[in-house]
Amino acid sequence: MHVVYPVVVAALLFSIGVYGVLARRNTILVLMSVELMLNAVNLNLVAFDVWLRDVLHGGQVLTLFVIVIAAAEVGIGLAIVLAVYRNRRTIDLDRLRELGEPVEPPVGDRG
Amino acid sequence: MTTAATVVLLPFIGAVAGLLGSRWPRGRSRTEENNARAARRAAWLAIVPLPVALVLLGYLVWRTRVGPGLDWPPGTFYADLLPGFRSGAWGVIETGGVPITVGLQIDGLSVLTAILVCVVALGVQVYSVGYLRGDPRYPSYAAFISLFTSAMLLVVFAADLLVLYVGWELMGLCSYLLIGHWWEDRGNSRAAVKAFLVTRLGDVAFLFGIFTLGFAAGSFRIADVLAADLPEGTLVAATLLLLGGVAGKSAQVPLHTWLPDAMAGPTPISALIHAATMVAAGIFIVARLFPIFPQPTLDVLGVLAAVGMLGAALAALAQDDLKRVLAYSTISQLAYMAAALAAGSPGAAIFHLMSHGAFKALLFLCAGAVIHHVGSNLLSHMGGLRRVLPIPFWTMTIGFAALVGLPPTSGFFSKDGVLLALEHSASPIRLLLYGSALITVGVTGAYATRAWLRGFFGEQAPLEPAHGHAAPPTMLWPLVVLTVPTLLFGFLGAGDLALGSAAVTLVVGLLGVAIVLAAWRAAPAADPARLLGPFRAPCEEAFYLDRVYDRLVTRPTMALALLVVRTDTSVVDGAVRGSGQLTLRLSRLVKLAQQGNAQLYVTGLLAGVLLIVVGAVVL
Amino acid sequence: MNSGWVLVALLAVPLAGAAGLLAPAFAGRVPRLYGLVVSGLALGLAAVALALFDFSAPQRVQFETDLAWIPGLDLRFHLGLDGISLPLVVLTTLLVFLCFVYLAGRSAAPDGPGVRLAGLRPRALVFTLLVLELGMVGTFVALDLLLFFVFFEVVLIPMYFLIAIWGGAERRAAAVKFILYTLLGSAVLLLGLLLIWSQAGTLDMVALAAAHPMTRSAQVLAFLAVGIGLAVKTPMWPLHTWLPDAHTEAPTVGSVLLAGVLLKMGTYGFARIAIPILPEGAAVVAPWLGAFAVVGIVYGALACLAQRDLKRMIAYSSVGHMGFVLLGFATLTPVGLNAALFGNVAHGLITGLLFFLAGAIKERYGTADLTELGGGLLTRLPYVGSLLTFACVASLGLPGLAGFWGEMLALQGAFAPGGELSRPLYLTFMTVAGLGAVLTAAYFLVMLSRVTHGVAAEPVRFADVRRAELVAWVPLVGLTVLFGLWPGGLLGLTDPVVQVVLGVP
Amino acid sequence: MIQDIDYWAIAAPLILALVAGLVLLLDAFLPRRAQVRTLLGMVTLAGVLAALGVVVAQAVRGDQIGTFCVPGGACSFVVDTYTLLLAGLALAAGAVVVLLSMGELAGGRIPVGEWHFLLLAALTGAVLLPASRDLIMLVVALELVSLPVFALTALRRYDGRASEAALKLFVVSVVSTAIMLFGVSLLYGITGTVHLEHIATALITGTGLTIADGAAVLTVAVVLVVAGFAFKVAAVPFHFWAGDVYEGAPVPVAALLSVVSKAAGFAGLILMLTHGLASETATWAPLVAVIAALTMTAGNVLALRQHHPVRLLAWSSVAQSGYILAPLAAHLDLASALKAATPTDTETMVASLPSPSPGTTDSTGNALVIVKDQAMDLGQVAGSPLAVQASLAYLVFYAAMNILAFSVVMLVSRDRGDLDDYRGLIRRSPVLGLALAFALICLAGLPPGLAGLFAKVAVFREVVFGGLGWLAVVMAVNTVIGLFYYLSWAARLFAPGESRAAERPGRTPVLVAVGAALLVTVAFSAVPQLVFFTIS
Repeated sequence: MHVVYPVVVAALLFSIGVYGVLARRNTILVLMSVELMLNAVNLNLVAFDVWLRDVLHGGQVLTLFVIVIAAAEVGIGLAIVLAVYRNRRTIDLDRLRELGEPVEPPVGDRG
Repeated sequence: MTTAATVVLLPFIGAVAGLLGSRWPRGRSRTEENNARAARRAAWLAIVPLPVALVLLGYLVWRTRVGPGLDWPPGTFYADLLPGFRSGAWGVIETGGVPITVGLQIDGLSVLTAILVCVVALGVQVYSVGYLRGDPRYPSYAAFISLFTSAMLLVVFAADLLVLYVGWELMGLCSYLLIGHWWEDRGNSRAAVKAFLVTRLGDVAFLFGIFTLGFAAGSFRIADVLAADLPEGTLVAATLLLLGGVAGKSAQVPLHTWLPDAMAGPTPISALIHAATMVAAGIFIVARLFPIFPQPTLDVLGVLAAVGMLGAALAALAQDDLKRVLAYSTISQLAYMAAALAAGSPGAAIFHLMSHGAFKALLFLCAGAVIHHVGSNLLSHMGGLRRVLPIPFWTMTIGFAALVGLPPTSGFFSKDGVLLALEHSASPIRLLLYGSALITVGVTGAYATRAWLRGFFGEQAPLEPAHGHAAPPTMLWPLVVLTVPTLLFGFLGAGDLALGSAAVTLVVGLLGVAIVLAAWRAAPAADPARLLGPFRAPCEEAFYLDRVYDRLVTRPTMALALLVVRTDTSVVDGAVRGSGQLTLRLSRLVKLAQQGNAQLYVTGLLAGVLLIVVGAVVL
Repeated sequence: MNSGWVLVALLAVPLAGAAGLLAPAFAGRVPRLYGLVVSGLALGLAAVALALFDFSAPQRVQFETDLAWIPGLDLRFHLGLDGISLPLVVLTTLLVFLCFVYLAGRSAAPDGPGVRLAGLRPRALVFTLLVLELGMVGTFVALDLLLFFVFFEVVLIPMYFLIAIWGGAERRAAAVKFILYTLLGSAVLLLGLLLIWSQAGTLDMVALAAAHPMTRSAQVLAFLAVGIGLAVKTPMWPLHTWLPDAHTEAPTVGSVLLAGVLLKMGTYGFARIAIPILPEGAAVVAPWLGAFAVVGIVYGALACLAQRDLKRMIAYSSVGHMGFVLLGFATLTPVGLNAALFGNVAHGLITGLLFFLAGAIKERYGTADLTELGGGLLTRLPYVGSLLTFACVASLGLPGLAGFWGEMLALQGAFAPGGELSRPLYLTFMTVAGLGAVLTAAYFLVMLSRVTHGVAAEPVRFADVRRAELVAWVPLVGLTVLFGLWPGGLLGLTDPVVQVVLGVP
Repeated sequence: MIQDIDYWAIAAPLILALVAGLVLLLDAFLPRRAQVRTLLGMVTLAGVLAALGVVVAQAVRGDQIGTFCVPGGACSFVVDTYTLLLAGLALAAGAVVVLLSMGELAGGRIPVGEWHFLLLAALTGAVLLPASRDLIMLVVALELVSLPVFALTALRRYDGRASEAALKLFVVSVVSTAIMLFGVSLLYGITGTVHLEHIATALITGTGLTIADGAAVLTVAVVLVVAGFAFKVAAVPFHFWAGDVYEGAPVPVAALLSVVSKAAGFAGLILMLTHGLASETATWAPLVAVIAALTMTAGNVLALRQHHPVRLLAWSSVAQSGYILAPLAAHLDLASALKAATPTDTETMVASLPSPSPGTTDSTGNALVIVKDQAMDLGQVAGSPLAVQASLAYLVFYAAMNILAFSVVMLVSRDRGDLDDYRGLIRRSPVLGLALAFALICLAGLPPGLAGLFAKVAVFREVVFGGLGWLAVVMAVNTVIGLFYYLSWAARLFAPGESRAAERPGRTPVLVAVGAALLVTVAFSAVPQLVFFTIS
C-alpha cells in the first residue's frame, strides 16, 4: 500500500477534527474533535514508521507517547469541564465569557 | 590707541556703574530721600566721563593733525583738517570663518564725529538732570544714555565691521530703552518697539552687507575692505545691503517711519538720538566706507534722498506736534546729507551732519524747554511764548535760522555746501537731486517759520500747570552753550563758500519764509499749513505710509502668527495626537477579538495557522 | 597623563549623592543643603576639569578613561573631554547647582505659593535632579556610542517624574507626551547608532571620527536615523510639539534644565556623532536640515508672536533658537559649527535665565498667562522686570551679549556654506533666517511691552527678587555678558575641534 | 538493546520528579494543618533549590554530557551550556513561584499537596525541555509543562473564573498541541528520524530525505511544528488565551505561565529552529520576523488602557515575546548564504567561526559538513550565534523583571484587581513601590532599568545587523507604545491615593520572593555583563 493513502486519510481525519473544534460549542465535543486530530497524527506516524522501515521505530514510540498524552489530556480536560459545570452550570465554550476585555468608554484625547 | 579705547570705555564704565551702583547699597527702599541720593550719584556717574572723554579727544585731534591718511576725495574737509590715521588691535577672534579683529582706528572723520557725539551727549546729560528731576528712574535713564554714547563712540572708532555692528545694534537697544522710558503709557512702549524693529530690519540687511564685504575681502577690517580690489558686482550688492542699515538707522525712506513715533521719548532723548548720534550713524558709515561705494548704489541712495527730503519737509509743514515737526525736519535734513553722499561729496555730508547735529540738538532742547513749560507737545496748545520763555525763544530762533540756512549760522554754510556739491556733482541724477533739494529749501523755510510763529507769537494759549516751576538752569545752560557752535561752526567751512549758489539757496529759503509770514499776517489765528490745501491731510499723515505698512506688513504678520499657532495645534501637534488616538483605536479594534469567547480564539488560531501555511508555501 | 578620575568622579558624585538619599536616615526629611552640597561638589569637579584642561590643545581628548564594561555588547566605559564637551559639562553642573540654590532659597522662604514645590517630597526632588545631572553630564563625556545612548536615556525617567509630579495642572499629559515623543526619538537614534556599528564594526567615537569606513548610502541612512533621533530632542521643526507642553507644565527647575541642558544633548549629538562620523551623509542631508532649521526659526518666531502664555512663548522661542543652531550645523563650515556650539551654550545660559524668571513671575502672580499678567511688571517687580528685559534682549541676539554670536556666526556660515552645498539655497536660508531674527526681536519686544510696560492693574506689590534667586541668576547674567563681550573664550575652545572635525587642513 | 543512563546528567529533573512524589505522599499522610502547608512548601522549595544546585554544579564543571544515545552518535538528552542556562532560569524562576505559591496557599482554599506536586511536575518539564534533542522528548517535555498548568489553574475549585481560565487554556493548548504533533509527524515522515541532529543532517545534506528538496510539505511541517511552541510563548496568532487565562488564574500560576512556561517554550523553539531546522532558515526566518512584529504590536496594543494589573502583564508578556522572537528572525541563513556566497564572503563568514581554516571552505560540501558540526554545538556557534544569544539574554532579563513585577502584584492585588489599587503605593510601602516601579521601567527598557535597556539594545543590534530595518522600526514604535502603559502604571504608584492594601496572610514568603527578584534585577542592571558573559 502506498504511503499516500494513509497520509491522505490522516489529513482528512485531521481536517474533520479541525472542523469539529470550530463548529462545536459543547466543550466535550470539542475535546472529542481534538482526539480525532491526535489520532490523525498517530495514523501518520505509524504509516511513516512502516513505510520508512525505521529500525529505531521512532514513529511507533512517538505514537505510544501521543496516546498517553491524549489520555492525560482527556482526563484533565474532563476534570476541568466538570469544575466549570459545577461553577457555571454550562459547558458551552462560547458562553463562558466572564473573562474578557471589558467594554471601554470612547477614546478620549489622551496620549 | 589706548586713548581711543578709553574714550569709548569711559561712558561704558559710567553706564555700568550707574546701573549697578546708583542705588547700592540701599537698593530696596524707594523713599524720596533714597531716590534723590541715587539720582545725584547717577548724574555724577553719567556726566563726569564726558568732559574727560572730550579732553582725550582733544589729544587725539593733536595726534591726527598731521600724517598720511586714507585716500579721500579732494575737498573732504575732515580729511583736510585732520589727515592723520592710526589703527590698532587687541586681538583676533577666530570664528572658523573670516576672523574678527578687535580693534579701533582713528582718523579725522572719527575724531570729529566723536567730538560731536560727546558734546551733544554732555549737553543732553546736563539738561536731563533738570528735565527729569524727581523721576525715580533717572539713574537707569542716565546710564542708558551713557551706554548709548559709548555704543556710538564704538561705531565711530571701530576698525572692524563686526565690531562696528556691535555698537550699531547696541544703539538700537538703547534707543528702545530710552524711547520707552515712560513705559506706563502704552503709546511710548509701542513707539519704542517700532523703533527697534524697523531699524533691526535694516540692520539684518546691513549685516548681510558686512558678510558680503568681509568674505569678498577676506577680512572684516575696514582698512582691508577699503584696500581690497573687489569686483563691481560684489560691491554693488554689498553696498546696497548696507544701505538697508543706513536707511534704518538714519531714518531714510522707506524705513523712516519710526523716527516721528520715537518722539514719544523724553525730549533730551530726541535731541540725542534724533539729532546728533544714532541717525548720524548711517551717514557716518557711508562716509566711512565711501571709497567703495559704486555709482549705482549712490544713485539709489540719491533717489531715496530726493524723495525723502521733500516728502519729509512737506510732512513737517503739516504737523501739529512740535516734536514731530522737528522729527520730519530731521528726516529731511538727513536726506540732504545722503544726497551729498550720493553726489560724491562725503565732506559736505559730514559738514552738514555736524552743523545739523548742533542746531538740531539745540532745537530739540529748546522744544523740550517749551514743552516742559506748556505741558503739551502740540503747537495748537502753544502761542505767544516769546515773553514767557525769553531764553528758549532766542535760542530757538537761532536754531530755526540755522535750519532754514540763514547766514551767519552754521546751517547756511553747511547747506550751501551740500547744494554746491549737488550742483556740481557728476551724478547722473544730478538734476533730480538739485531740484529736489532746492524746493526742499523753500519748504524748510516755510515749516520752520510756521513752527516759530505758532509757538512764540500770537495769542497765548491757556497754560496747563503740569510743570509749574520754570525751567531750571541745568536746562537753560545747554541751550546757550549749543548756540555757540550753531552760530560759529559754519565758519570752518566758510572758505568753500560759492556766492552765486549761496544766493540762490538763500532766496529760495526766504521765499518759503515769506509765504508763510504773509499767510500768518492775513489770519494770525489760523494755521499756515492751510496753504497746502487738499494736500494737507496726506502731508499730516506722512502720505499714509504707516497705514500702508500696517496693512502690508504688521497685519499679515500677525495673521500669519495666528495661523501658525492654529496650525501648530491642529496639524503638527494634531498629527502627534492623532497617532496616539490611532493607536488607541487600534487597541479597541484588536480588543474586539478578546471578548472572552474561547471558540473565537480557536478559530483565530486555526485561521492564523492556515494563513501562515499558505503564505509560507506561496511565498 | 592620568587624570581620568575627574570625569569618573564627576559621574560618581551625583550618583553617590542620589544613592545616599535612599538611606533610611533621610526618610521624611532631607537636609536643605544636601542637594546644594552634592551639586556644588560636582560643580567643583567641573571647575577642576576646567583648570586642568589643556587649553592649548582643545581638539585632543583629555581626561580619558577607557574600560571594558559589557564585552557581550562591545560596550566600553569610555569617557573623555574636549573643547566641544567641556563648556557643556561646566554649563550643566552650573545650571544644576543654580537650580539647587534656587530651591534652597525657596524652601527657606516663608509661606507662599512657591513653598509647595520644595515642600513636596524634597527627598524625591533632590534624588530626581541628581539622577538627571548624572545623565546629562554622562551624555557629554561619553565617547562610546552605546554609552552615549545609555546616558541619553538616563535623563528621560527623571525628567518625566519632574514634570509629572511637580508640574502644573496639565502635567500628566505633558509628561507622557514628553517621554513618549523623546523615547521614539531615541529609539530611532539607537537604530542609527546600531547601523553605524554594523557598518563600521566599532562603537568608539574617536576611532569612528578619525576613519570613515562606511559607504555613502549607509552614511546617508545612518545620518537620517541619527539625525531624526537627535532632532526630536533638539527639537527641530516639525518634531517640536512635545516641547511647549513640557515647558508649560514643568516646574521652574525642570524648565531650566530642559531648556538649558536637555535640548543641548540633541545638538551635541550632531556635533559629536552625526557630522564627524558621517560626513558624507551629512553632506547629502544638510540642505534638508538647513531647510527645516530655517522653517523652525520663522515658525517658532511666528508662534511666539501669537502666544498667550509666557512659558509657552519661551518654549517656542527655543524652537527658533535651536533653528539657528541647526542652521549652523547644516552649513558644514567651521564657522557654522562654531556658531552652533556657541549658540548652544548661549541658549543654555539665556533661556535658563528666562525660565527662572518666568517661573518667578508665575509663582508670584499665580499665572503665566500674558493677558492675566496684565502690564506694569516693572512697577510691581522692578528687579524681576529689569532682569526679564535683560534676558529677552539677550535672547533676541543683541550684540554684546552671548546670544548674538551664535546667530550671527550661523548666518555667516550660511553665507558661504561648505563643500558641495548649493550657495543660492543657503543664501535663501540666510535671508529667511535673518527675517526670523527680526521676528524674534518682534515677539520678545511685544511681550516685554505687554508685560513689563503699562500700568499695573492692581497696586499690590509682591516680594521682589529674593536673595537665593539673585544668587541663582547673577552667574547666568554675568556669563551672558562675559561671552557676549569675549566670544573668543568659547570659540577658542571649539574652533580647533571643529577644524579637526571638518578635516580643514 | 540496553542503554546506560547517566544519572548525573539527568539529576535535576530526577530530583524534581522524586520530590514531587514525596510531596504527594507527605500530603496524603500528614494532617491538614497550617504548619504542614508551610512544610510542604519548604520541601518543594528545597527540591527546586537542590535541582538548581545540581544545575549550577554542572555549569561550574563545564559539563558537556549526553545520555540516552543511539548508535550514530545522536543523544536524546544533552547537558550543555544552553541546557543549563535555560534549566537554571526555569528553576530560579520556579523557586520564586514556589515562594509566591506559599503566599497563595496560605488562603487555605487550595489543596496544598496537589498544588506543589503539579508545580514540581511542570518544573520537571521545563528542565527537561531544553535538554531534549529528539522530537519525542520535546513533545513529552512540552506536554509535561502544559498539563500540570491546566490543573494548577483550575485548582481553585470553587472559583468560576479560575475554571473558565483553565478551560480556555486547555482548549487552545490541546488544539495547538495537535497541530504541532501533526507537523512533527510530517517532519518524521520527511526525514525518517526523530533526532534533531539527524534531521538537520538530512535536511542539509539531503541524504535520506523522502521528498525532493524544497517541497511544500516541508514548509508546512516547519510551520506546524513551530505552532506548538508559538502557543507556549503566546505569539500571534496563538496569543488569544493569554489575557483571560492570566486574569483568571491564581497569580503564581500567571507568573509560572509568563516566565517558566514561556522560557520552556522558547527553549524548544530555539532548539527546533536552530538545531533541527538550521538549513531551513530561509523558510522560517521571514515567518519569525512577521510573527515577531505582529506579536509585539498586538501585545502592546492590547495592553494599552488595561485596568487589571495581571491582564496588563499578560499582554505585556506577549509583547515581550515579540522582542525575544525578533533576533531569531535575524538568524544567519547559513545554508543559502554558503550556497550563494562568493569565495571571499564565505571566507569572511567562515573565518568568524572558531575552528575551520579558510582553506577547507573551498568545496561547498566540506563547508557544509563543518557548518553542520558547528551547528550541533549551540553553545558555541550556530549560524549567527549572537542572534540566539540576544534572544536568550533578553529572556533572562525579562524573566527577572517580570517575576519581580508579579511578586509585587501578588502582594498588592486583590482578586478583581485594578490599577488604581496601586495609587500611593510608594508612600504606603516604599520598598514595594520602588520595586514595582523599577520592574516596570526595566520592562519598558529605560534607565535606571539598565537590564531592560541592554536587553533591548542587544535585540535591536541583532535585528539591525541582520538587515531587518523594517522590523527594527516596528520595534522602535512598539517600545514607545509599551512605555505608555508601563508608565501609566508606574505613575499611579507616585500619585496620591488612599490606602486600599488588602492585608492577606502569607506575606513573608512573598516578601522574600520580592526581595530575591529585586536583588537579581538590580544586579542585572548594575552588572549586566554577568548575563552577557554567561551566555557567550
